[in-house]
Amino acid sequence: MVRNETDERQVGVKRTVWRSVAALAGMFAFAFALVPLYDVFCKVTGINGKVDTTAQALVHEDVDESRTVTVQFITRSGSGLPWRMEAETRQVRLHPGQTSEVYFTFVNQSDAVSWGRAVPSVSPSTATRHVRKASCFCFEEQQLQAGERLELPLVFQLDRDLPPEVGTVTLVYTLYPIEGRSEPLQADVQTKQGEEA
Amino acid sequence: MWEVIKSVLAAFLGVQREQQRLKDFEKGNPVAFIVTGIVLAAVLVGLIALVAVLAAG
Amino acid sequence: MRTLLVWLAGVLALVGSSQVALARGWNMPVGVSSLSGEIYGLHMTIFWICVVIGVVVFGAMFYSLFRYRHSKGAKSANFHENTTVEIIWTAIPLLILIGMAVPATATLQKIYDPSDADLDVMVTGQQWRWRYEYLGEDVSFNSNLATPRAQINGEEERGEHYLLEVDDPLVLPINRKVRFLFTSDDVMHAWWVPDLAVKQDSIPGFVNENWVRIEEPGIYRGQCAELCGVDHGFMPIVVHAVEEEEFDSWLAERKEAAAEEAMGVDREWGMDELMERGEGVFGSICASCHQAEGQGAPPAFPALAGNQQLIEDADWHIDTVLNGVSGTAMPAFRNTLNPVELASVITYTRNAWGNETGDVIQPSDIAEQLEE
Amino acid sequence: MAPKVPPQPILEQSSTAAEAGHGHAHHAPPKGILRWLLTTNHKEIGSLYLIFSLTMFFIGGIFALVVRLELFQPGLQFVRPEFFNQMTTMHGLIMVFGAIMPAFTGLANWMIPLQIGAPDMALPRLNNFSFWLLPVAFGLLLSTLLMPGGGPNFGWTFYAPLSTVYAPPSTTFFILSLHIAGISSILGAINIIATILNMRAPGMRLMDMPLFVWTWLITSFLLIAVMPVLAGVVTMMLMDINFGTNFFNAAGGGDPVLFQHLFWFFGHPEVYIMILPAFGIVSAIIPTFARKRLFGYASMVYATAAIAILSFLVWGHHMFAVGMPLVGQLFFMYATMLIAVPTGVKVFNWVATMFRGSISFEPPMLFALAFVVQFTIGGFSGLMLAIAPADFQYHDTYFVVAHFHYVLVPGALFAILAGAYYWLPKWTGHYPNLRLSQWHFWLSVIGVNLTFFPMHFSGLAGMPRRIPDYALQFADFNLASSVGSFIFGFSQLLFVAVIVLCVRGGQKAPARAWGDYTDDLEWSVPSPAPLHTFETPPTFHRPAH
Repeated sequence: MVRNETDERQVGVKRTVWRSVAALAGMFAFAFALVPLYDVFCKVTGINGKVDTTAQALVHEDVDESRTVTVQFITRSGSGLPWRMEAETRQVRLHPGQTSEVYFTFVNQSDAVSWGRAVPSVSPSTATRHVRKASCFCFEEQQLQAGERLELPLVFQLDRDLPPEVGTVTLVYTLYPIEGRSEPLQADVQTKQGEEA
Repeated sequence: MWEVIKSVLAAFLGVQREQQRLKDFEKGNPVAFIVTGIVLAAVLVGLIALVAVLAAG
Repeated sequence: MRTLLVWLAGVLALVGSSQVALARGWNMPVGVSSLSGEIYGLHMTIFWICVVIGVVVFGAMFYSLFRYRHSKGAKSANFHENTTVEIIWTAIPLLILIGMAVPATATLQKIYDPSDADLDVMVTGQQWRWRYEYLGEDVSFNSNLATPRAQINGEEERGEHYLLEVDDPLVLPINRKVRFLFTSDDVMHAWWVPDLAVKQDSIPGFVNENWVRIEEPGIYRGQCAELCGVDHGFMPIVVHAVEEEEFDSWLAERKEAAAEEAMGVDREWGMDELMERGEGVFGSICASCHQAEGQGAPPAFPALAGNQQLIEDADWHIDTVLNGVSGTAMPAFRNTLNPVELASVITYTRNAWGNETGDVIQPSDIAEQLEE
Repeated sequence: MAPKVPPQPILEQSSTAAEAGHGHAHHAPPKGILRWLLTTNHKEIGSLYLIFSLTMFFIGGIFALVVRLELFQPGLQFVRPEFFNQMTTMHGLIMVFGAIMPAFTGLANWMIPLQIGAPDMALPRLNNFSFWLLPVAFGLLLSTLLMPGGGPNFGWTFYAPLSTVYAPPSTTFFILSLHIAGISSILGAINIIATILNMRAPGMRLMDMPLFVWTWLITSFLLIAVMPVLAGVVTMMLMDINFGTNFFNAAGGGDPVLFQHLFWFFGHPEVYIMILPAFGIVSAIIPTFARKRLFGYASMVYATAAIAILSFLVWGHHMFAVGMPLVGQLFFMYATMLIAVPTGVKVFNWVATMFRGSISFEPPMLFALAFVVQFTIGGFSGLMLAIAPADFQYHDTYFVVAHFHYVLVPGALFAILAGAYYWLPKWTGHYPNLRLSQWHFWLSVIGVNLTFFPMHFSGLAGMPRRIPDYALQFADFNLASSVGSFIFGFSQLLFVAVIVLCVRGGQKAPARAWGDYTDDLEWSVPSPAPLHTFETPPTFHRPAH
């Protein structure tokens, strides 16, 4: 009787332990799964101005001429990249639904090739979801040869659902170096040139 | 089913008559209570989110 | 019995202290912005609700402790549940909470108002100072702690605004909506001025937004509110709120001064004037990490005095100051200091504390390199 | 807290303890240090946990006193800001992971088998292992203070990128020590769940268990759910620092705010991990000294479960200032406010238990009553902090410091002290010295309130937390806090004296040390509890209604 009970207990303990270990493994995996989930969540809600870094199709909808929105462009430099980055236009005024194209200049002021990435951010965060970028230098990493100067476009539109109280949208780009890619592989250089051609 | 939901809701509020609780624990299937609890918790989350979305306008 | 009296005294002290709490300096300031008064009101409403609940709950508790003492021969009753009572004390707090949530939601909606502002200011946190840029106005400056280290170390008497004073305060107009864009160059900071009821994190790589409409002119002080490293306690914020006309003329003056400074770039500068200017820039910008005598604080902050790489390689030195070093606390100063400041501080560090290179770096050379 | 267990198992007879014939089943335990190193006995491991946590409590306390010493008056007098930051960080880490959590685990080890009528924990060897991980973890953590660049200096919340790109070189060791401490907690939690679910005395159903067991069961589930998330976060940090990933680094396409979301997804349930077992202890003590059954046992269990579930939905209230969208802000505000309901139910139940009781004021009761009052004060400031627009003004100020210290010191810590006084007669067979206990209590209450109450004012008046020096208008508040902290800190030496005296002798306690008003099983074994109890499971008798 006593024997049986202890055996039963041992079986029960074993079962509980395995279930707990399974739950643990699941939660550990969940922590890592939260990283992409968070990105999706940000995309949907526009938390802290984190924006989509893939191209979106422009929508040809009627331009809403009843309102004009100011779009500001701000560029900032993170540390460790000898580049100058400037918006050719500091701000534009446009109607929701209208497509706009602005250019940004990048100059590598050092005598070595280097890689950089412009990290985009949008304010106010409620506007994030309503900025549609068809083409942006922020979608991919950029490479500049020593002394190279590059003009890159940003093609975007504001969708018509932009909340009516938003009158100004600020697009901020912060330039950061890409670590460990100061000496690019030859293949990379060729692909890049191929793309440009 | 309705009985189970009622019991779980009572548990959410933290009020339950002793007799009802004893009844639940004697004949109720624990899995049914746990599943109902999780579903109702999810409903609660949805409800708070809905109120938040409505309040944000 | 004595125990109970002390407890009662404690409760009375609590109620008493809540009265004291209404006095200025013990409580949240009412503030001077269009929303700060509302936030203060919300704070006081919840506070008094808590006080009332506290008096009722603690009252019932101390009454029971006093009335049903074992030492006075109390016999315990035998009840241990009552569904009606339990439903009531679940429902009442729920109603109170809903009552609190309604005004809180209304205030929050007002805070989240993205409508157009009259003035946009970009606020950048940097270890350990704030940088302000008036967007579209070509006016920008750094705002450093102005309290001398001697006061902090107790070698001098502390002034009235000890640790809450800066060299170049943020100047804002009253009665205009000012939009802030917050970001950071390195770690997270938080910009907080209690009187304006604005607290927002500044996050590297991202922008955050908030706004204020100040209703009374005056000087308002605040501090960084997010641990950001060694000198987190030493990066205050000072806001001068002035009348609209005064603000316009101040802004025009600053624009003119900036233009004048830009003119100075082209002329040839002498060693002495660069050294003098450089010492000032070093003191306010560099000394918090690299220390007053350039001795640094390794391993995080390398020494500059006697630094062989710095002495031997001027180009590397200039590149480091202009572009920073990624993955370290050394930021890029290309956009935050002007060519005169850059040239003078580089000249200074190449010639101070026994770094006798004799190099004179001209502002025009720096400007050329920046505009390449 | 260190009862000296008799070196040889003394098998005293009692109505429910082992039959004498079972004695030979145990090998004579090894002597000296090896005995403690290899012990698999839940009581001995419980004592080890409690001694360890008391040691950590004093180390973390010394760090806190360094902080308070520096803040005694404006200016930098005793330590430099870099060391100050290490002290605040280490104080937080040691108190949370080294003092409060192991203290509850120690009490669980000692009391859960006794309260459910089990002979030991379900996995005794694992139990030994999970304890000995702790000295390793905290030895490693403390050693970082001596490494070049110093120990962790980024606050116990270690927000990236201050804790990654800008961290001292010792951070890798900090991460390792958190991993080890985390594994220890997880193993402890598995053991507790396995014990509670499988080892109960015949006839004892879940809803018959004492509330301390219930709260620990729920706490263990929380631990299993969130400690892996903490492990995940610090692993990501480790990878960011050493392997070039960019989870939290904006420069590489990561997001520093993601760190905070992940951290607080762990961190908020962690707060409840540190308070739920306290609810259990207080729910055992108040009925005993009010000589009346606990009011609303079922609603206490449900409220605990409700708090645990809600704790997963409120992490965002730590981040109201990071710039969440309005909907997120509102969601977290509403969810946080809801927690006040089950928490309120608990407080009301305790008060209702006292109502029409027959109350006496022995030391455990004093600490439990102080817990109820002061925890509630912490709850009130928590409710204020939940209101997002007002939180913009409270966030990261001393108001927050006051709030969580009220919840954790006169809250969690007082409950641990209450539990220690309550069970000391069971552990040692002697009552704690009454006069010394009362001195300990009153000095603690005065010290704790003098320390933390003025922090409400300095925070509201505008003093940010984690600063080594402050503006002159905060000087009086800080002076009071510093004086209070020294009173509180030194009065804890009285507690050590009480324990030492209690282990060595004192008034003998009977099996039912606090009278017949509690049915919990631990009071059915003799005092001191013999090394082996309930080798034959007792039969559980449900109290008559």
